[in-house]
Order: sequence, then structure tokens, then C-alpha cells
Amino acid sequence: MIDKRVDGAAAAVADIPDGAAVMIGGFGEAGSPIELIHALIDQGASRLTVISNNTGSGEVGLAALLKAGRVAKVICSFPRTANSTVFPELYRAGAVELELVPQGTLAERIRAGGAGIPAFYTPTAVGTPLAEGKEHRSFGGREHVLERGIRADFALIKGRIADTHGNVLYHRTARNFAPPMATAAEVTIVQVGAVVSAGAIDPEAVVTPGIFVDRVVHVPQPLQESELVAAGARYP
Amino acid sequence: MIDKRVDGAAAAVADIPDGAAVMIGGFGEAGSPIELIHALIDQGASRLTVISNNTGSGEVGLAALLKAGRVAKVICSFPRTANSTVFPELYRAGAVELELVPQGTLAERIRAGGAGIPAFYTPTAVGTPLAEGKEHRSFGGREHVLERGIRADFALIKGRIADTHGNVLYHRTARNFAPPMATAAEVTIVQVGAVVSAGAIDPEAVVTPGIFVDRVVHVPQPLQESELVAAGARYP
Amino acid sequence: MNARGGGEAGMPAAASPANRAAGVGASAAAVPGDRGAGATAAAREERASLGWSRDQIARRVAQDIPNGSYVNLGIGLPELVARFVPEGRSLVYHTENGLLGMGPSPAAGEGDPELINAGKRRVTMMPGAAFFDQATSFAMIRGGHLDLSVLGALQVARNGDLANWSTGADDAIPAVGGAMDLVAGVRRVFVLTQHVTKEGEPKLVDACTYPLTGRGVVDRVYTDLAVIDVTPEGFRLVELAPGVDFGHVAARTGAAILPPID
Amino acid sequence: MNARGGGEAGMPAAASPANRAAGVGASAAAVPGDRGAGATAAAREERASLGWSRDQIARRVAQDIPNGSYVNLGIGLPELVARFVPEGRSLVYHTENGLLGMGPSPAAGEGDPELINAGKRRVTMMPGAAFFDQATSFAMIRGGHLDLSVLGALQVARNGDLANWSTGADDAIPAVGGAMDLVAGVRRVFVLTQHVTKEGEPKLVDACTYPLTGRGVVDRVYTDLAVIDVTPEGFRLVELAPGVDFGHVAARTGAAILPPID
Repeated sequence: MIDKRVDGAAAAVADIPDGAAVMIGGFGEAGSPIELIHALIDQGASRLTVISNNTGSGEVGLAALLKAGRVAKVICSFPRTANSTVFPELYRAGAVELELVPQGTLAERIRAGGAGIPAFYTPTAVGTPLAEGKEHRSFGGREHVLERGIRADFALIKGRIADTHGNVLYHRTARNFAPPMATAAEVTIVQVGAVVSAGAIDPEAVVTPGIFVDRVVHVPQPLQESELVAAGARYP
Repeated sequence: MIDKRVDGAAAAVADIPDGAAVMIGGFGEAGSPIELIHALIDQGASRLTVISNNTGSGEVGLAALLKAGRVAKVICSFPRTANSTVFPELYRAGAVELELVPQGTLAERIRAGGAGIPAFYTPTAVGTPLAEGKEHRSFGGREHVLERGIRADFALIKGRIADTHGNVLYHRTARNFAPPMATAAEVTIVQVGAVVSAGAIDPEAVVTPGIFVDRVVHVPQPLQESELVAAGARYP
Repeated sequence: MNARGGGEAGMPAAASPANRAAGVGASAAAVPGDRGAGATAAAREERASLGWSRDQIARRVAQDIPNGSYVNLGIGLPELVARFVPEGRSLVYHTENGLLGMGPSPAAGEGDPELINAGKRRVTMMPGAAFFDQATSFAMIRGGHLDLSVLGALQVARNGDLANWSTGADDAIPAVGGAMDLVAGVRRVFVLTQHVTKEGEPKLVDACTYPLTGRGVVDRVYTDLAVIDVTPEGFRLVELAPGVDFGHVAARTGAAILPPID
Repeated sequence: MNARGGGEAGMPAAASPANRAAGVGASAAAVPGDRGAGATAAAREERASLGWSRDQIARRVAQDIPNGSYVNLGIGLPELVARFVPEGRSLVYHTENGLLGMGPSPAAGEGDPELINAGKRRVTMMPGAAFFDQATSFAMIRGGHLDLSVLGALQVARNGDLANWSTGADDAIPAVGGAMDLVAGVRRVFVLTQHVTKEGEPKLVDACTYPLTGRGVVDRVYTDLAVIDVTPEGFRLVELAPGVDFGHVAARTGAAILPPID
């Protein structure tokens, strides 16, 4: 019997070492795997490279991981939002490195990393500061830049339902970066609101096939970032 | 009201011109849009470039299109199967050009064409005759070849259900090339066994979003290639 | 169509300036923009009374969106456009965080924190909606599948260059999101903006001084004062807001502006 | 693990020969292969009585597949492996036309013509199965997500080169399918084949004469006579079929073959 369940978020993230590259799903609060991030804070790994579209808000979840000083570098498209103060302060203080990537290029680089494509050409960012220093090449009379696939040691993502094989369904716009990230990490850890047995998910409807998932953690009532921030919560 | 329904296969393929590049879904008989192909035979367009994984079997569907002399070139990974005689005869007679592409490279080239990626590097086929004459480059100490995205004028695909917006669900392994092909053609035409109103398909379960589909044709009882071949059928 | 048949490029031809349906008229007298302090003060005063309101600009943009279009509306002012779709037209809104068929905001305090738009605000979904991941969403954008993107701007140059993500200030936290992908991939790009900044500086300029979002990407600009096309000859007036004359617009534009063709 | 952290390569390191867990022993006497006509006739005669049957080779392969593996079985002989998974192990079978969790063939005349495997034969699906498109299926393959591919062969060279798609004959219809993708992307590649051709020619050779499927891609070969590893030193015997001795295998192998390490 294949059974990828792990007993709790702490056990799921226990082997993430210092210096690891960690992809973290979510676009804003939608899809942010807060319980896995909090377990990673508890666990203590530091000098992390975090690949994530944003940098969190308030002082919970991803922002709390940054606040705790665990992140050396962020690869990101939009590292500020309405309630985001932690990253801006660290960045201005020179305490964290930033690699800014257009959102679609970030998604495609992650997808490429997971699909065995080491590099691809894209028209995005040509003529802008984000293309400076990159290889350019013309296709069909149009300039493109060469971008590299990205892989990570771990991916932390959030789903709605998974089965014991690791097949995952998502919730609305919380899907965002989770499917490509699941493919691009050595170890993919998903927290889900419900775990079902193999066969309970329609094979036609599976979004992330189980081959991309290593560990399934049941988090029945996931915290919601905006509610925590509104309540002034901090972690730990 | 957005309504992409077209009244019948003949109307759906009426504007495919001579010399068009046409992607045709299917892996073997699974997902082969036979009714659309037969309508294309009736319509008469010639000198076509066909992008498809196989070349059909017997003398129906894709094989019948070839037999009718309408295809100048095939871009394909596996142009022969158990009951495939039409393509081999044409190929040996020099009546059709073949661009042989590894199956995964074919899928990725189509996906790239639809995703605005003009070219990408892949390790597939390095050191083989299919990489000869292609640009090589090393990434991470490993050789890769540069492959180009493919687009077409039309894509003919088969689904199980579509709604009036063109959102498509597929049937089991008939899905195969349809989703990437739907993204890579100027005009994508899908034949489906059932058409439902917008809102009847779960937004979480949509496989091909309607933005990739231009025309929906209702074919309630699609022919099955293996049954036709077993019955010795020919088209027209 | 056959020019692209079986082609190798994979890029939407429509995104290049050469394909814009721009009128090419005889050269007309160009009126240089007045960027002096006097004009600045005047502009600030007049903005309240002259030209279109924010809602009116949005309504004007909406008139130009064909039925059945797939549209991405940028964060902020462009979001207003969705309120003014003319009767009888159906549009499908794309939000790049993973939804086609986005509907209006839910009532205050309602909605789902995981059903949001690119501005991270709660939205709803329409019949026929579909969810998808980020790689797919930007494949739609980059692959030329969206008909229209309506974006805000810091600056638009006469050659269609757009700057809308960074002022380049030393202490700014750089953040780009999907803007560079949208302008690189969507078939037509409209800019919806005030004609001048809060300080009265022109936003339509000869050359952008802020970091670019994309080169030669803007097709048309809608401001409180006018509708202006970006053409191979530079800015060309399409339409003036009620009560605004050509000289008024020209004086607040930091580049030559050509009169309408007809 | 950190060597790849945030890295730019995107390629599975495990697919390269350097990462094979190959034993490195002292050099041993190499026995040249006998490709003469006498050996050919002898081989033909002995194949019926000596060594493993097709089912037995398949059973031997199955013993080496760890529990929980994601496995792609090539068309033909490799498909037999699925019948012999040892008690207590669960494997997930991938068929590159778009299914994970492939089950056995349905009863004759049953099944669904659109639920097929890469050999275009009807199959079934297991609990926990998932369907996906070709781009996703080959992303799994190329991205290093599959643990094992078991393939047939025309020739395997001592450096791990594999030829299994074309004899290069002038009148052949070239057809490659997914073979080149599988050998380029899957973490381990096993070859399951008869030791010699129907004509008695060795399939394990110094260098392939047929067009390659991939360079340096084969990890291990299972034949009717033996299990043989591809190591940096060349072929190395792992195990002999019952009743077969080293000299017998060596005489039917078109390249040097090293004895087992221990």
C-alpha cells in the first residue's frame, strides 16, 4: 500500500536543513501553507532560499519566517503588499537578498525545472532592467531573453484534498503556484484539509498527480492569513 | 452570451485553406477526432501540414486524409502502427514528407508554441540521429538540444463534454495531445459527445479553459477507429 | 494565416507595434508639451473640473472592448472598467493568479479569502469560469490568448514604451508582479491613467525616465482629458473629453501629439 | 541536496551515468564475444533449453524494483514485468500516453478503446489513478520523476548506449515514440531482452551499430542468460541464469564482460 501521509507538520518538515532552497506556494494569502511554514519556524532551519510569489503580510506565515531571520534570499515577483512590513525592513537593512522575477517568468522557470527543461526563451522583460545582463536572442524578428529552470530541495504547498497516493485537488485561486512547485522540488510536502483513500478522487479531476508529491499532512482547519493579521497575531 | 457552438463538423472546418498547418489530437485511436477529419476530407483542403502523434490506421480518419492525398507533410513521433499501411506506402513513394520528433519533444514543442515560448533546451535525443544538425548546449554539465515551439493554423481535437464557453473535459487516455494542441493553434475546433451550458462544468475540474477553444461541435455518437477498421470501413 | 502555419516562432504577432491598426496621416504640427511650473499649477487646478471623471474614463474604455473578448484588468483604476460593459456585450475577465470568468466583488465582509484577484481582493466567479495554475495562467498571457490588457501607468512614451512598476527610487522595494508578462503577451494593451501626475507632470512623454515595463507595447491611452493612440508617428489624438480642447491636451503632454486623422 | 538548491539546472542528476551505483572492482580478464557462425547456430539451439524463459526474466526484473516505485514499462516483453511484482510491494505504473496507476489488461473483448497504454492496447486503472495530457506526462519523464523505465533493446553498448527504435534499414518507416524521452529522463533504465538476436547475433556490444536511442543511458540489462550491469568499466556480470556459466554468457556477448565483484 502506498501511503504518503505524515503525522503532523513538524514531522513533515523535520529534515529541511540549513541552507535549503524551499518553494512556498501561495499568491497573497490564497494557498499559503501557514501550518507548514510555522512548523519550519519551530524546526529552526536557517539561511534558507525561499522561492515564493510574495513575502507574506503581518507577522505570521511567510512574513514570520522572514522576521525570524531564517531567510537569506528570496526569489519573488512581488515582495510587498498592503500589510507587508517585515520584508521591506529586512531588505532596506540589507539583511535579505532579493532576486526579482516577473510573475510569469517565475511560474515558467519553476515549471521548466520540474519538466527537465534547463532553459527557455521568453519575450517577457525584454528592454527592462530585469533583462539586463541576460542572454538575448531574436526569434521571428522579436527579441527574447534566456531564462533558467529553477529547482528546490523542498516545496511546501497547500491543497484542499489529497488521497494517500498524493493526488491533490486545490481550492479556487489557492491553486496558483502549487502545481508547478510540486513538480520542481526534491521533496514536495502538501498540507490538505482532508485526506481520502486512493480511489476517492476522480482520476479525470486530479490536478497534481501523486508522483509529484512525497508527503501529505492533514491540517483540518487551516489558519487564514488575513484573519490572523486582522487579529494582530504573531508567530511564534 | 458567449456561445462557441458551431452547427456541425462541416461548418466547423469550412475555412481551413489549402496549405494550412493542422494539429490533430489523438494517440492511436484514443482522442482521434474522426468526424472532424472526415469533414476536412469532404471539404477538400490540400497540401496540409499535419501535426499528430500517429498517422492513423486502416483507411478511415487520419489515414483516410492521407490516402486522399491531402497531406504534404507530417510532423509526428510514431507514424506506423499495427493496422497502418497508408502512411508507409505514401512515405516509401516519396509522396509525403516526414519530420520525426520524439513524443515528449513533440508535446513540449506544442506546449511551448501555445505558451509563447519560441524555443527551449531539452536533453531528449542528444547523441541520436534526431539531434543531428540541431544546436547543442551544455547545462549543468549535460548536453541539450535547442527545440522550437510549434504553432498551427487549426487544431482538431476530441473531448467528452464542453460548455458553450469552450471549457472542455476529456475521456481517460483520449486526453493526450488535445490540451497542448488547443493552446497552439489560431483556431481550435473541438468535437464533443455532449455540450452543456456555461456553469454546468465544475470550474475546478476544467481541463482546457475556454479561452483556448474557438469552436465547439456536438458529435453525440463518435465513431471509433478500431471498430471501423475491424469492419473494413473506408472513408469516403 | 499561413505565414505562421507550422512555423517555429510561437509568438503572437499581434503584440508587436508593427501590427497595430494605426492610422497613418500627413504630418501635422506638433505641439510641444509645457512642463513649466505655471502649467503644473494650472493643471492641478483644472483637473477637478475639466475632462472625464475616473468612472467616465473607465466607461470610455469599456466602449472599445469588442463582445466576447478575454480581458485582463490591472490593479486599481483599470478594475473600474468591468462596471461599464455596454449592454449586450459579454466579456470574460482573466485574473492572472488563476481564474477565467472572474465576477464582481462580493458584498463587504463576504466572499472567500482564497477566491481573490491579482490585487489580492475578494472576487466572485461567473458561470463558465475555470481555475488553473500559474504556469497555465501565464501561458495564456505570454501565448497571446488574451485579447486585451488594461493597465495603469507611471509613464507612456510616444513609441509605446510603458513604465508602470517602479519609480526607480533608491529606497523603493522592487516589485513587478505580472505586468511585464502582460505587456509582452497580450494582443492589445490599453493604458488607463490620469493625464498628469498629482504634481502636474505629464505622464505621456517623449521617453520614459522610469524603469520600463515593456518596450513599444502600448496601443492606446485613455486619460481624463483624451483618448490617444500610439502610432508609428507617435501620439495621435483620437478623441477629446467634453470641454477639453487640443491645445489643453497638448500643453499637458510631454511629447508631440498629432491631431486626429479625419 | 543543497548542491541543487535554488540551482539553475533543472535536470535530474540521477539520469547521468556518473551517478550510477556501480561497483568498481579490479580489472578482470575480458572475454571477447564470439560472433562467428558456429556460435550463432549454437546459440539458436541452446536458447530453448538454457537460461530463463521470458516470464522468468520478467520475474527477475520485478525482484529489483523497490516498493513504491513509479515505473514505465516499455511495449512488448517489458510489459510482462507487471505480472510478477513480489508480494507486499506496491508499484505505480505510468503509461506515457497519459495515465498513472495503470492496471492489467481487461478481459478479451472488454475494456474501453480510449483507456489504452503506450502500445495502444486496452488497459484498466487502479485506485489512485490520474489522467493527464502529453505535455504533463513527458514533464514527468523528462523531469526525473519516474524511478524506473524497463525497455526492450536492439543493442546495448558497454558504455550504456542504447539502440531500440530503428535498424536504420533504408525502407524502414522511422518511428520513435517516447523511447528517447524515457532514456533521457527516467532515473534508472533497465533493459529486458534476449541475450542474442533471432539470428544469434549479440545484442550486448562494444558499440551500437544501429541508430542510438540515447547515449550512456542503460543501468542494467536482464537477458535469458544473465543480469549484467553497465559500469564505468563496461559490462559486469551480476547473476547467471540457472545452468548458465560465465563462459557461455561471455561467448554470446559482443564486448568484454567482467565477472561479479564479490
